[in-house]
Amino acid sequence: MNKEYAVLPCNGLDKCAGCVSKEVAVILSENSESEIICPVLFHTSDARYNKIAQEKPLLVIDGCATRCASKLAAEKNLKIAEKINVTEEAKANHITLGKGLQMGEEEMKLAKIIVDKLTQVQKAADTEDAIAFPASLTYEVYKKDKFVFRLPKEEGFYFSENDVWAYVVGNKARIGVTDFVQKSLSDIMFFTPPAIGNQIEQFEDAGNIESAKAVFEIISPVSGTILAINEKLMEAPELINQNPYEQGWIAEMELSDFESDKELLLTFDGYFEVLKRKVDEFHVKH
Amino acid sequence: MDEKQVGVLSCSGEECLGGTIARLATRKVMETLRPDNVVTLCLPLYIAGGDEERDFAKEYPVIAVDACDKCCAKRATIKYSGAVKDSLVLSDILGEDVVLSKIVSARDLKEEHYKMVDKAAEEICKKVDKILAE
Amino acid sequence: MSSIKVIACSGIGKAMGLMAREVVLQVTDKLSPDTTETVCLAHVVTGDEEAAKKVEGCTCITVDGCPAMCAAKSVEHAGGIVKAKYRVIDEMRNHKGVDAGTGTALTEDGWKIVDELAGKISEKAAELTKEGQSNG
Amino acid sequence: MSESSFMGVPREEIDWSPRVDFSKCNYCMECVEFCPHKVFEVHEEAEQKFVVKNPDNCVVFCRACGKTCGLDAISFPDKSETTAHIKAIRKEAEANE
Repeated sequence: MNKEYAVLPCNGLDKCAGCVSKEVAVILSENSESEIICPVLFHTSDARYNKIAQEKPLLVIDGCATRCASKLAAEKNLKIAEKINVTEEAKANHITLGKGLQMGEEEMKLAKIIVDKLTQVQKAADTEDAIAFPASLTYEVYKKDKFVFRLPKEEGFYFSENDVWAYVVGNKARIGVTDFVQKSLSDIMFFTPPAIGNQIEQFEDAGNIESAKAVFEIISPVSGTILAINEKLMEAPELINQNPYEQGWIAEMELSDFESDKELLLTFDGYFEVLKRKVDEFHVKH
Repeated sequence: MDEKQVGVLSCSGEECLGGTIARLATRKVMETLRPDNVVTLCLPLYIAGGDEERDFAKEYPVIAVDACDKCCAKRATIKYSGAVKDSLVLSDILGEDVVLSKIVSARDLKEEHYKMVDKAAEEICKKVDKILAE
Repeated sequence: MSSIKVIACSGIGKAMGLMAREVVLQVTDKLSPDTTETVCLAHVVTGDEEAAKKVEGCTCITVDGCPAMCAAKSVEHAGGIVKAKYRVIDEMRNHKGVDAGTGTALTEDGWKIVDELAGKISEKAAELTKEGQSNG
Repeated sequence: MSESSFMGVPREEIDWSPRVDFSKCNYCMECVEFCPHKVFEVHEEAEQKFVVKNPDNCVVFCRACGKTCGLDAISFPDKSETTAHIKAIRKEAEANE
């Protein structure tokens, strides 16, 4: 059974990516019980679509980084269940979008890939807990005033200087941010997950998190395919503040070249020094 | 070497003006008057079980700032971390009638109230400096 | 029926603590002064038996700034019947990118969010008052 | 901050910072407002209203400011090349020890 959505595409008319967003919306509405919300009409009269938006999970399709559809949803106080960005998908699937505005072969191919991915999201998400993660962790702490920064000492943890950890078991890994990130951001309010099934290289981004202070791009410490994301963060991103190593993890991945990735990663001893230096510097500045 | 740290725990009471003044004075000390030496502790977090606040109060000297003679901040500190280094009760310096006034919202504060904040902040600073000089 | 207790965390470290405080003051002083009142959270928790009686067995609404939920936890611990829990951070999520101010002073946008949440809580208080009357 | 380094390599030896194509830029300033690391500097009066002032403040591998740009005027160096470059410098330093 296909998933049903209330689909809000950006429908950008002057960019190819915007036209793809429309195509995806149309295919979804034809192949499933999904219903389209027209962004233009929605903008001027929301009463017409409020019912659809409440009954079905909202899927937002943005064409480019301006993210007009996401912004419109936020403006109208709608809860976004699923989000997709056509330009990012094109990049991830190595498809170059045309300069023209008509749907060509490549554009249709991309639209189909996105539709397939959206209808399969549910299945992939069920493979949560793909790796055996320790039931409890032991921490070393570094204190600064009243603030306590933790770092897990368990073997298998690797850290990048971008303050992201990976816990590696065999050819799989779980990734997340360190205490330095969650403490410097303060209360995290939004989590934009990486797309399941995406292949990412080492140091490519794997989603982002946002507080009232700043947006933090999660730079993946390892290369591989996203197997699962921590669904709980969609509703409760504060879990990252509570413990970014345990219930606040970000995603799980199948590794593609960890032997090579490892060269640019630190183990506990190396990163603990980095953490201390960053905390001291941050403290001086704030 | 780190600067010496002093914790300030303010009452923030919701029923009277004193709570608002205690809170604003404490923030003024932390933000502008003694930013390098003062850490504010969050009383609600402290009483609801916040480990960071409680552990800090055990390791560092704490000044309790209360609006009225109920002394909630002081009593909480003694209960959960053992002792207070010093304490200040605003009714002693501003007068009972003043602190028990029903003007509480920051929306309703007038210049006279901000003068009281300045005075309270000065008193807190005196206590901070005394501890730092030890 | 006695009035509903609306209780804020008043956390001092963040804008959201100040917002929670101002939300409660707006509800109890301006929007619903006849059906609601506030009490000092710290006094209820650290005070003597008499202080605890202010909330024990009473209908309460808590307003917290952040997910630590200090007011809700403490009021429940003190025996208050918490009928509704609000978090300022949830309102902030509906206003992405807005700068609400600091724990010292709020911005105009911060005050707008305060008024919005205060409106919601005032409605909730009216609802709870009605329930209380029809039940008892 | 001359002493700053990334993965043991002096920061100034790593060429990583945003490249702005000002022919596409409409000076919406979203990237400037977004970056908390003071990479950009505003020149209110000038024709080109901002510059990449502190390229070495840029967090290596962070491309977040580029995502705020609806006109795709911001690009970054090739990530794999940067990674290879860092690895090469580290190898060289090891060999010299």
